[in-house]
Amino acid sequence: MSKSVWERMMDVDRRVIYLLVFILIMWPLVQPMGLPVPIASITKSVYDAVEAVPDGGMILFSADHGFASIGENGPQLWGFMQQVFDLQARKPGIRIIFFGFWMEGTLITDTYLKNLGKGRADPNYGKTYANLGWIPLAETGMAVWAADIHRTSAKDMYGNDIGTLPLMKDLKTLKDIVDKYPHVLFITVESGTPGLPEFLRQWQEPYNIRKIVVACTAVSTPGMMPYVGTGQIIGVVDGLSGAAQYEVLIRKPGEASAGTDALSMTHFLVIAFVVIGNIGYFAMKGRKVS
Amino acid sequence: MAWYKRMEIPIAITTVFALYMIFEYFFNVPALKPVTSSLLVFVEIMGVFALGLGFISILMVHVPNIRKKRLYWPYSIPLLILMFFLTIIGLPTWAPTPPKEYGTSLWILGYLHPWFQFLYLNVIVPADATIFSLLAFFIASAAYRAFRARTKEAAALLLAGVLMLLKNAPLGTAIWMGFADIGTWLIGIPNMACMRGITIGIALGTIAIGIRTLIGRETGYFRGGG
Amino acid sequence: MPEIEVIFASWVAALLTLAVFSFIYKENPWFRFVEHLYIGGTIGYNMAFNIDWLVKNAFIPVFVKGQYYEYVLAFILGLLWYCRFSKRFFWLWRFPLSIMVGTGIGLAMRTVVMAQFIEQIRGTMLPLVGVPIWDPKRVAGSSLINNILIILMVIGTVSYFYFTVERKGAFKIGAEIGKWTIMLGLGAGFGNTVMARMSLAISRIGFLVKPEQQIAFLILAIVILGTIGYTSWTEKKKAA
Amino acid sequence: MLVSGRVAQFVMLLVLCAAVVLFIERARRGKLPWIRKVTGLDAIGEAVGRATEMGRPVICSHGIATMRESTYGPQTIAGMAVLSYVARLCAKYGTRLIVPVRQVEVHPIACELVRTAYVAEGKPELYKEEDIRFLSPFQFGYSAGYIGIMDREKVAANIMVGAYWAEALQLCEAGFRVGAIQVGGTAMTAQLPFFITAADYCLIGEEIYAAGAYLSKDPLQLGTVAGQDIGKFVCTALIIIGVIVLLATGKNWISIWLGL
Repeated sequence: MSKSVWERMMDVDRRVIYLLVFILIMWPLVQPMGLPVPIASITKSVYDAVEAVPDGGMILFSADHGFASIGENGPQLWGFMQQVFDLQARKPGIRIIFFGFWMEGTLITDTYLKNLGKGRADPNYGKTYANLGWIPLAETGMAVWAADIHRTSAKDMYGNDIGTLPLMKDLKTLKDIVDKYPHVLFITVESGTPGLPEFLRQWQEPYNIRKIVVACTAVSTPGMMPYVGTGQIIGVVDGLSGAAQYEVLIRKPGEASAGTDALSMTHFLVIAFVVIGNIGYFAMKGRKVS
Repeated sequence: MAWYKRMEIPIAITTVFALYMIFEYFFNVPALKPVTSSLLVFVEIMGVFALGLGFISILMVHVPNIRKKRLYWPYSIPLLILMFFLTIIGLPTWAPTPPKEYGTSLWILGYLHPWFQFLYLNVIVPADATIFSLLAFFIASAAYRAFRARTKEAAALLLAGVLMLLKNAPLGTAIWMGFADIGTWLIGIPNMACMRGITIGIALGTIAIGIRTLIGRETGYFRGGG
Repeated sequence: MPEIEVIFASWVAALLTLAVFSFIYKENPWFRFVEHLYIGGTIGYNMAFNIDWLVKNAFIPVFVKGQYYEYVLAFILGLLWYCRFSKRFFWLWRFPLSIMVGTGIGLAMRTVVMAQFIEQIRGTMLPLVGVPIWDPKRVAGSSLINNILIILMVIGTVSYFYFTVERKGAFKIGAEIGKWTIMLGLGAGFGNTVMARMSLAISRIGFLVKPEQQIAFLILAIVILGTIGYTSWTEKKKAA
Repeated sequence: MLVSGRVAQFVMLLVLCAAVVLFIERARRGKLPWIRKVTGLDAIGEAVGRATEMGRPVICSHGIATMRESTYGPQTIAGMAVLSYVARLCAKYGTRLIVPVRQVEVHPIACELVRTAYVAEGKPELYKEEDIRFLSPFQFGYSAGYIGIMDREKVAANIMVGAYWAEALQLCEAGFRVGAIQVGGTAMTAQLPFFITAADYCLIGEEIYAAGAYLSKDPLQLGTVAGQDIGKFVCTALIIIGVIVLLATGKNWISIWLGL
């Protein structure tokens, strides 16, 4: 006996679903469709906060994520990095310090610096920006680093003595940074622990760093919302869709923008299958009763 | 059985160390601070020593596999080869003149060996990321299968799930901005409250299981089957 | 012309990616191969990394620099694990384990009360006056409706799990609220995770369809699909 | 002396421990509490029974955490308690049991528990150490190995209790594919949505901690479960009093005291 349409709707072979997911991800990546990307206010406030850094301000840039979440965190990091260097080109007094409390995150930062033509070989390295690399020991590391930068990050990412970098020479503690630069913005791109709660405990309260923006994976966003509510952080770039919005804001469409089409398509595919399954289910139920 | 082989001794050790950790946290005894940090490194070192157990266990499964030509035995070969290869070239070795990019440390780290790096970046990382990404397919089929309004409760689950999908898809919020608000509310209120309620229960469960372990009655620890 | 090494690397990575993806069709020799290769690789990787950690953080301080002599005790205790394989000294392996579990249980019991109990309770004692009845600008922010809902939902979820109290009267109402909260909350949690998981696949498939990768992708996809098709065909024939 | 900021925690810990100990004492004197049915735990026996009928193996895992991590370690212990029960059932029925392991230091204890169970059922010859498989220290190496085993061995029951991260859904879907009855339980709140939707039976949060007591029927262990309920009373009462005090005085005194 062959199956009725309703039964088929209720019992779609999972391979069909898998194949459609694969196609709907691949197709927009090859042939972008340019579906609309509405900007959430929470993303816009992050963008505005970065743009608002004045000439002579300081940006602390922490990459706290691993390779596993690079699909989401990678475009976020890339967006921020393009923006801060653009900003520095417009306002030459801005100084940037890169570091990270996850080892893999700092490797990714380094790759992106290279892609931007920055990093070790750049003559400006050490003068207008520095890359301190990985700081171990998670939350303890945050506390120790803030109290004594030159001991915890004795060498930068490239093995230079941190004291030889003109930018870092006089910045011995986080307090020095806060005292020397009136406007300190802290950017963290993160996917877990250690992450924002640790920064709030170790840095925000003791050193009074008020301007914090966060980019995180969609799974961690709900955990960030309370801090936005209390004003402890300015805003959140939420997962891949947040990264895509950010690319629209900085007018540099990239990986995330290409990915959003795929994101929209697959989400609607899942919804479509849920609807199909339920139609089939209710039709069958109606039949059984009659 | 000799007295020193009795199960009570390890259990007593467990209890002593657990009580020490609790005491050290709540009572301000400065002399204990270095002891505790040493103890934590101790535990870390002992954990690392256990690694060889895994290695041996793998050998115990896969060497007989190959020798007795069990089903799927050929697959044990690449496993063993890569395992030995990475372990051996990854061992720290002494380099009199370390390459500059490895920093100035005299110990050139085995895992910075170019072959090791090559295998890590081109075998382990892509395989890891791709196995992780299988979840994209699985989550779609799981949603199709599970989001079905069989009961009122299942309908609530379905509704919340679909509304979240509409919030997260850029196209969803492009259709109606309200989806963003609904999604934010669902995550901010019911999801948070549910997680909080469950977390409170988990705290109580942890204490109960802790006490059972301390008095040596926990089935999951040493007392198995008994 | 890129270096031969780069091309080789990208083919290897593409092969592994496709072989893993082939699992979604069915379990097959390609997946089995990658699974085993990967497991071997991760164990080797882990061994190398941890031995390095041990050398740098324990052996060098003790044997080269002459600090922290107490770690020698940890080395001895660590070696006791291997008594597991001896008939005579079998019982000794329980000592390192009992120290480890003891510290772990202690750590759990001392932190769980604040983080998972008191903080959660404090977060639920929400104000019912001095907040707007409903804040349309911040739908999940503090408002009278939300606060009442949170208080009820948290208490409800907690009471859903009572083990020794029968669900009657107030407990029944509580458990009922709890049930609906759990359903809404977990449904939302499920839906919210879809984006993260899709992003993973987007990044992997994005890797495959990069212009320089497309040839490898097409050729390897044909090879893998071909072999899977062939093996399932022969299996079917055998079965028939 | 007591560290400031930890006084209230300490008092609370003592109160909660006292509640548990009180009920252990009551149980020792023979006053057993009534305990509601936990469907997920009752389903384990059914799942093993079905596997026996079909002549296919059972796979039982205890999560991917070690036993020494503060929040996850206890979940592993809870998973071990379930493993011990499953091992006894499997020994009794002569069903093959496969245990995938991620953490090396947990591997020996898993072996020990399963062996003890087989000995206790009088069938030590059925115990095979190569079925307690250490897979990989990597999360997804473990997961790949696990789903591979399930597919190749055609397991009929998949019992997962412990701390799981992202692999939770992979295991559930792969298990569904081979038609296994699945019981999933975890206290990782982020993974609960997947266990509750994709597994046949789900143990939510604290239910896994009660598993050892529930399955062993040991009165002393059951007493601790009753103690947990006292904690829930305390929590509910504190929330209600806190809200009322806040409403009456405009200041959250209870919260301030709890932070002492």
